[in-house]
Amino acid sequence: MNDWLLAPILIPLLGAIVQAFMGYAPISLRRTLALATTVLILVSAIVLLILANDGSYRIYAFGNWQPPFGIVLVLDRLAALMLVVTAVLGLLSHIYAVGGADEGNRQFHGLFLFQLMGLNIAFLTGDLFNLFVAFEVLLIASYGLLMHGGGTARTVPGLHYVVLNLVGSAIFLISVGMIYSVTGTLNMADLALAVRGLSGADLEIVRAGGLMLLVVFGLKAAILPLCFWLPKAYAKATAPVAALFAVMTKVGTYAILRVYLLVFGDNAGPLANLGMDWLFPLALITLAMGVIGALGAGSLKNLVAWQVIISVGTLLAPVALGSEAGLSAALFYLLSTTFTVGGLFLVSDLVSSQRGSAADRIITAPKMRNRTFLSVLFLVGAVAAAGIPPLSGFFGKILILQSVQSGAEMGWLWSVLLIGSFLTVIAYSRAGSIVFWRTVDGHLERPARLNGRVSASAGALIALTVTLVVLAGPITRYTDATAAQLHNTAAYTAILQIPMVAEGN
Amino acid sequence: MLDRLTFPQPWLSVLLFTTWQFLSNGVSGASVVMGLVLAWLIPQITSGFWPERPVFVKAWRVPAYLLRLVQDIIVASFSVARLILSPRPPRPVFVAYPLSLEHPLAITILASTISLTPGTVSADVSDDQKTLLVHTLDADSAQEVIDAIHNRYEKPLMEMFQ
Amino acid sequence: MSLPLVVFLPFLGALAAPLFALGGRTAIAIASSVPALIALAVLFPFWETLANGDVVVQSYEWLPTLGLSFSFRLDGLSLLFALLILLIGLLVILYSRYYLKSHENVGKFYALLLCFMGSMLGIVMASNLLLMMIFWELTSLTSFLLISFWTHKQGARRGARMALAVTGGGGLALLAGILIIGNIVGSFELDAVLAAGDQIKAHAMYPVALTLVLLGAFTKSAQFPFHFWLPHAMEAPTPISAYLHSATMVKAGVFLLARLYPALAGTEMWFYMVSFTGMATLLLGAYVAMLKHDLKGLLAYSTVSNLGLITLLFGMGTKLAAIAALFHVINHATFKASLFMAAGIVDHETGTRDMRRINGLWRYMPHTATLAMVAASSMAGVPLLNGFLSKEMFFAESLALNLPGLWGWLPPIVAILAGIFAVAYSARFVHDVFFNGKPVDLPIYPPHEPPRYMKIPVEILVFACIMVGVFPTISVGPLIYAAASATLGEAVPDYELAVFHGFNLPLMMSLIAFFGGLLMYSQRQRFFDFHARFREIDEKAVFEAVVARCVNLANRFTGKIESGSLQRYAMLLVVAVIAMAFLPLTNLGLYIGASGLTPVDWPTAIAAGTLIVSAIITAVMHRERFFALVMLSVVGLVVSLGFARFSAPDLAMTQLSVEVVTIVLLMLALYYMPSWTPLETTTPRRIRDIAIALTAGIGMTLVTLAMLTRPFSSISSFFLEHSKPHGGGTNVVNVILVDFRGFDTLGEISVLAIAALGIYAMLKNTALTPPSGDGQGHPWTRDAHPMMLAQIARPMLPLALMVSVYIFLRGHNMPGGGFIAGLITSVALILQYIASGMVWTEERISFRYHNVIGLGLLFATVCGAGSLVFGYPFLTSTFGHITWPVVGEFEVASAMVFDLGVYLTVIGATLLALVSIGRLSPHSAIKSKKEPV
Amino acid sequence: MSLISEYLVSALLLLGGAFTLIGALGLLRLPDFYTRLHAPTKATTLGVGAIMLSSVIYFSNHDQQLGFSETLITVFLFLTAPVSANILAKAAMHIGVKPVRGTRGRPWEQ
Amino acid sequence: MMTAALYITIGMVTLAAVLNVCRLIKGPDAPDRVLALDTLYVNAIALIILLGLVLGTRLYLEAALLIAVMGFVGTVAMGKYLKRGSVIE
Amino acid sequence: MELMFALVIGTLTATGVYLLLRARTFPVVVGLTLLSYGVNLFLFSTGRLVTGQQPIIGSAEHYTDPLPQALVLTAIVIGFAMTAFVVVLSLRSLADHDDDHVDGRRDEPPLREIDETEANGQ
Repeated sequence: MNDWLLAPILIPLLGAIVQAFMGYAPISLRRTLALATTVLILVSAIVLLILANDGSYRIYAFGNWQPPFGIVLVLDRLAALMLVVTAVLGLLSHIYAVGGADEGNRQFHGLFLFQLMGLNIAFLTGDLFNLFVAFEVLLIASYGLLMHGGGTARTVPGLHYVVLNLVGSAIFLISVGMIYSVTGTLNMADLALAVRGLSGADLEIVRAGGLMLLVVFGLKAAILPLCFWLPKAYAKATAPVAALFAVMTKVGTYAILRVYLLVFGDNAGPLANLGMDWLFPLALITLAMGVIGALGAGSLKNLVAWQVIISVGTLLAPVALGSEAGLSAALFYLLSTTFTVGGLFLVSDLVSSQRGSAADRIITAPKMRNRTFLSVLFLVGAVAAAGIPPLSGFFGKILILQSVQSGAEMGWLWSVLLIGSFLTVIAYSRAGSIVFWRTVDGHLERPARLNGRVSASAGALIALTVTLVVLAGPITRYTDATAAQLHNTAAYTAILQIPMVAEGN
Repeated sequence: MLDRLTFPQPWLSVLLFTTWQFLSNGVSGASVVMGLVLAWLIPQITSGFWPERPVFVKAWRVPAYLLRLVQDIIVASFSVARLILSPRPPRPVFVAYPLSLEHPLAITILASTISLTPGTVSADVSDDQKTLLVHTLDADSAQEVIDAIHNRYEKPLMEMFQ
Repeated sequence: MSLPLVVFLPFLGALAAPLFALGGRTAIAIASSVPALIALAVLFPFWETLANGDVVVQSYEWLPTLGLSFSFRLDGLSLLFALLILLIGLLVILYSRYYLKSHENVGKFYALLLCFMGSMLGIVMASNLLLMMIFWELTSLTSFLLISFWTHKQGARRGARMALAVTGGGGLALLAGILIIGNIVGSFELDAVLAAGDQIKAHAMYPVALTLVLLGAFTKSAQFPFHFWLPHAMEAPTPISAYLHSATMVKAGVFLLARLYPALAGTEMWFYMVSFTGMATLLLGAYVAMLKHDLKGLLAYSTVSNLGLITLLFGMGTKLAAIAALFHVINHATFKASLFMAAGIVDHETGTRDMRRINGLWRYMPHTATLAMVAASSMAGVPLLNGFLSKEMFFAESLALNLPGLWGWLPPIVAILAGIFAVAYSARFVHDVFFNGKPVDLPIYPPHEPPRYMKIPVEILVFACIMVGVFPTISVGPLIYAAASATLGEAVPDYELAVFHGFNLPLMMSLIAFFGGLLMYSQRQRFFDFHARFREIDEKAVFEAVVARCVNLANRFTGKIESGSLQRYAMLLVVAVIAMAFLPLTNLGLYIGASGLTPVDWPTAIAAGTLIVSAIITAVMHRERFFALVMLSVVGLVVSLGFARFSAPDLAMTQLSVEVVTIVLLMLALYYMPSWTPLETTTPRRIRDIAIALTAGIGMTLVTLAMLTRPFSSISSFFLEHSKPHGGGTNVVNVILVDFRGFDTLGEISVLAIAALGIYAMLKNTALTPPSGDGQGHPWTRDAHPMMLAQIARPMLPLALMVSVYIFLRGHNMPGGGFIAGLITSVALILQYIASGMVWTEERISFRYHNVIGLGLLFATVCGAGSLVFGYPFLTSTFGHITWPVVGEFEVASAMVFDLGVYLTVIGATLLALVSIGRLSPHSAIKSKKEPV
Repeated sequence: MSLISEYLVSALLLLGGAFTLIGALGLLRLPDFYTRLHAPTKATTLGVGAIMLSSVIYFSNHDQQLGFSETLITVFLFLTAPVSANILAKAAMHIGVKPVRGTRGRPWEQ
Repeated sequence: MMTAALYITIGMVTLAAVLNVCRLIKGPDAPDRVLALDTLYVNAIALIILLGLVLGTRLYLEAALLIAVMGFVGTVAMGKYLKRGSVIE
Repeated sequence: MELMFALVIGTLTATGVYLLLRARTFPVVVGLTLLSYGVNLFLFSTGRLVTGQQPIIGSAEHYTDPLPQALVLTAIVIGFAMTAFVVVLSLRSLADHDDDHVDGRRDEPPLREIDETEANGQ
């Protein structure tokens, strides 16, 4: 029992409560407190990462109830990794938001912190229903954030996002019900044990439930054909929100990793590797669709939004194949793509702010004021995103390519991924050269100089891709260990035996 | 809001205290203490929502009124039941009843009474609170209805409130 | 550490370059040459070792999972290329100092140039294929940025993008090839790969790997049919063309052929693919070069042709051919770089590169002309110049190639033809530019000799041409030997670098080529005329058109699929679920489990029937919105009755309260909306939707049936056992909510809170004008606050509060609890809003709902955290029995505080949401006639 | 449970059921909205009242504990039914729901 | 005997509810529907009390109480919507 | 009984899905509500249908499974919050587009413009 596990949840919660109280406090105070909260979240996430790095599972049983009866938080390497990714992305987007995007309504910081809380719960929880609750927390906060900011452009995509996710929640509940009705338990470790011996009608019910759950996670992760809500919604969102949302699709991926490796993993008997035969082709088609979308994108944000879809496909393909090397590769790629996409959203926004009415559309416009700075950021981001050397996206991709070494899967994955990369390069080079280089002498009012906070946070996010390359060694060691840990489900299910604090009440 | 240790609406407090005893399914030490606390606390909170307090002049008439009401309700129900079951079509009439009462609460009580009793429903109160529109399910004439309401209900109410 | 230093120094220099740019062109040129000089100094001591054919490898671990390491290798081959890169690089740096104008972004130029230099060094010195791959793509990238250095020029941007697309794309193919090779060998280290040549060639994947690697090499080295990007890369500043697109980067492809020679070469496949590609490129390049009027275009195509020559040599597969190839790499680099620089000078001094306009420059710049003429002679293969030597070797090799039958004639003929063309275009370069009459309409007139220092690089290169041409053995002999031994990976055969080998067939071929070329040049107008019959294809435009077409197609495809139609997306989602669940459910079929069906009781059945009918009517009549709403309330009511019927009093109560609040909410919304839904969807569409809906419904029915009839056991006996003794409450559902699964509840109230805050935020600046009537011709009444309602609402508030206190307090033991109590309180307050209006009610509420929400969450959290103080986990509850005088014994549970948090949050959230909607119309659209009474 | 109270409970139940049913019948049969308004306010309310009374008696006997929760429900119903009727009547008059032919007097249009 | 009476009553109330639903569906005007819904709420109260009697438990009474409160608010809100449009203003 | 219950859930799902696929926000919201009723009933029924076994210790001899009830309670509350949000969002959409179509409907300027100049040369 380690109280640190609580920190990434309680800190944002308390921070958000404080924000709720401070509706009319001066904005500087609210900003300071909100940022302090985010920093603390990052600190706690790092502590957890250090804790998790010893390879053991740490659990936190709420209310001192023995799992599977109570809700437990489970910290392992994967959870810790996701926490850190979220915290870093969250902090940098938050700093960017403090640069001015948070103005306009007083709930922004509260919603932002709630969003982080929901994400953190989702990553830590070891209970299927609690995962549902976590999803809802992060979704409702994301709805609020998505609608943040003025203008009418985001209403309809927001509505689509919300309605689809509501349906998704309903499906989630149905699947949980189906699974519970057979297994009689909700704890994931317990579920993993319970599904092993199923047969007959029980088996079919759980199989149907499990597959429906895959649809839900697929919706969150935005795989084809459930991804179409994403591009417009993300492209229209306020930049720091869109940047934070870079991690939202990863939640779906995380859930797939967690549930399908643990509950429907190799040991699940007839249910082993449930749905993965669906997932692989879908992931590839998603990737292809993303590339087509990126190629046809009419604005930078739209392009980046499609990049999100590309990364989802890239990420899920090796996950579906399920090898340890593939998982490790996927996790490395996840790190890279999350930061890159987040950074690109911010850069696109900065570009947009300097081009007057042309905004971030890929058309000729007057020259930007901070063109050099922005073009360098965009270049680095684009290189990382398209997966060309020497940045992290490239490493993610070759790790993924290398993890599949034989069979028809290799042919498909390799060709789709490589051709996809090629077309992405074309898309980015076209967009970049038009936006940054093809300028006209317009009579644009001289746009404001970028302020330090937005430049620093966008720059830092983009720079993370370089950091990932430099630290590629240690990071891949970590992801290797994570993949190995994910495959060793016996260690996870052993958490059911962990003793509670002495019976006190 | 909680600056006074008084009972701003004594009648309400009594009502609340009694209700609490009902809810607690029997009078006990705990229910009395809790009832007292609530009977004090709730009116403190809600007094603002009930700005004009009813002034019962002759409170002892309330039980008699209620009794008559219950009696009428039962009778009313039977007569309406008979009407519903009989094949004869009803003879409805809209009656504009001239109000003597002035206090809104009194008017409301009267209107409610009318609605609960034989074949009449108070459909509306005029804007100037001088007339009550009553729909009667089955009546011979409007005047008959007006007289009945006036004698049976409005008079006792006037005595209670004025 | 010294080898990585060589590679990374230029990158460091690149970082510093913008700083030095502040000091002007000279400062930055000097600063930029420092890394190259240091690198040369670092390499110098290795010569002793390398000359013997030894190899130096320095390796540092980087990404072991991937097999990627920082390993660098210096052998003859890499040294040869490294020297080329560094030396020509230095000359280009010097040359650029004068070429660039002072207002140009020299910082960017030198930074990119140094980046390129580093990347190129990385390619040639990497000892790990993946590492090489990284540098490989880096050169594509830097080349992209350098070509488009003059970003304002459309041609530059397009040329750059095309170059990036072709070379970058080829790079991806190469990557795949390398990964396959690494997979076969089990390592990416060059040592291992080179040693595993037989293994690779025997492997089933060899053809794939070879094709992919060659794709990479050919795109980079502008081999047919990928050659088209190179001429358009000439939009770059001329020093860049000289450096990247003739001397170094385009040589990366042939370097790769050399590097992997032991691993991949020697098969028939290699022979045919490489040599035929080389031949085609050789001829095509030479032919087109002849026809170009653009000075740099001529040089570009001649570069293509020369690259084809080198490729062809490598493709021949003989050792001597490989040596010849290496030799020609050096020679081509020297003469072509000098020619480019000369062309740059001409361009710089005349302002144009059109050979139809620049004539007779000999008179204006004799010095430059001399240099250019020497270099061009070398290109043409005039004896005593280096070009002659390697061409001679090439002729010899083309003869030595033993192809069966008539095919045997092909290489020599191609060689001679190419030689003829080479002489012709070299002659054209010299004669058209420096003689041939007078200049025509030059933008800058009269031209002058360039600054002194601008000519130095050219002079050095031309000097090198002569030195090598005259003293080949002394000047480059050892280097070639070292490179050859590194390339071949085994003993180097005997060969002789000599100016004169005697009167033999190759010399004859040279002579034929020389005179043939001159003849051809004299007849050039015929060629031009012949060529003019064909429409010239502008590859750049074609490329752009193809890209634009792709973008357009992608755009339209995306627009079609991502249509922005929620109906489509929702349909896809539902269909996806159905598709996923279909198979298991078909397997399941109409399954009735072991528990069997329990008998139906009629009231329940009738209620169920009512529900079904109501639900169907809601769906059928949905266009009449208010009706649908009423039917929806019926559904909700029956559902909550159902909960009560099947032993769930808590659920019944919750469902009911929520339903009423939802209905109120929907009515609030309906006020602003049309009260009718127009009929929009077509009948087939509706039938489709009905089919989908029915399938979903049937699926759910089957699942439910199967689930309900199978025997069941769950973890819940634990809850039933521990609820009273350890949870302190007899209402197990409530104990689960506040204790066993209290964390869910915390999340749940967070959701409520967030929703309310989100709603508030979303509506903050929204204003809606409500319709003035109900859509059926009735204007709204002015009676906003009916008297009776207002009067009754007042006593309802204290009563309802009382009831909610009651429900709240008993929640732990009996049906009830904070959530329901909170909803009762909210509804009582909502009643006040309905009865007396917003203004009246808010005057009487002294708190902000935000704070209530915050307080609620705070209570719940603090209550949960309280147990931390005592060393128990979050949300551990405790309870005790306290006996007070009069009151008697009663129970106090910490969970109550948690529940209080729930209570407050629910009130705050519900009211905040509803009131936010109520506030939507800034002033009530229809004036009410009086204040509430 | 004593026999008398059992009889009483049964009688009250049947009475309540009957009234409820009659109320519903009225709602269905009566000719116009205004006449239908009478059915629930009286018959049904009373029906529920009777059923609740039976519940009070039953549980007082059964659990030996006086149960007044039901009374509270009844009070609530009696308090609210007229208001509901009033609001609905106002709404109907506002919308212009026509009374059945033969109705004397006219609804208001305020 | 009481059991018999109970079931007869349940039958009658259920029937009443069905009749109410018929009126609800029939309309013809919106107030008719709301009236029927209101009556349905009252029937539901009766049903819940009867259920409590059948099961011999008082646990469901509060649900009935809640229906009384909530049903009223629902009806009032609908009534107000019909004539005023804006429920909360 | 079980069959009946299953049919109820099936109907709620079917009607919910049908309304979900309509083109206006209001029916969609109603559909979502119906769907969530169905889902709640389904989740509830995972504890099986029993009469008079309310999970209040001391009120009966056997108790039904309390866990699904607790889950449904949570689901109801969350569903309520979500419905409220989507209702408000549809209002916002109405305010922004003067139309309650789910896709906003007011023709927006085309999102992407293919740049003819870049494509066809200047």
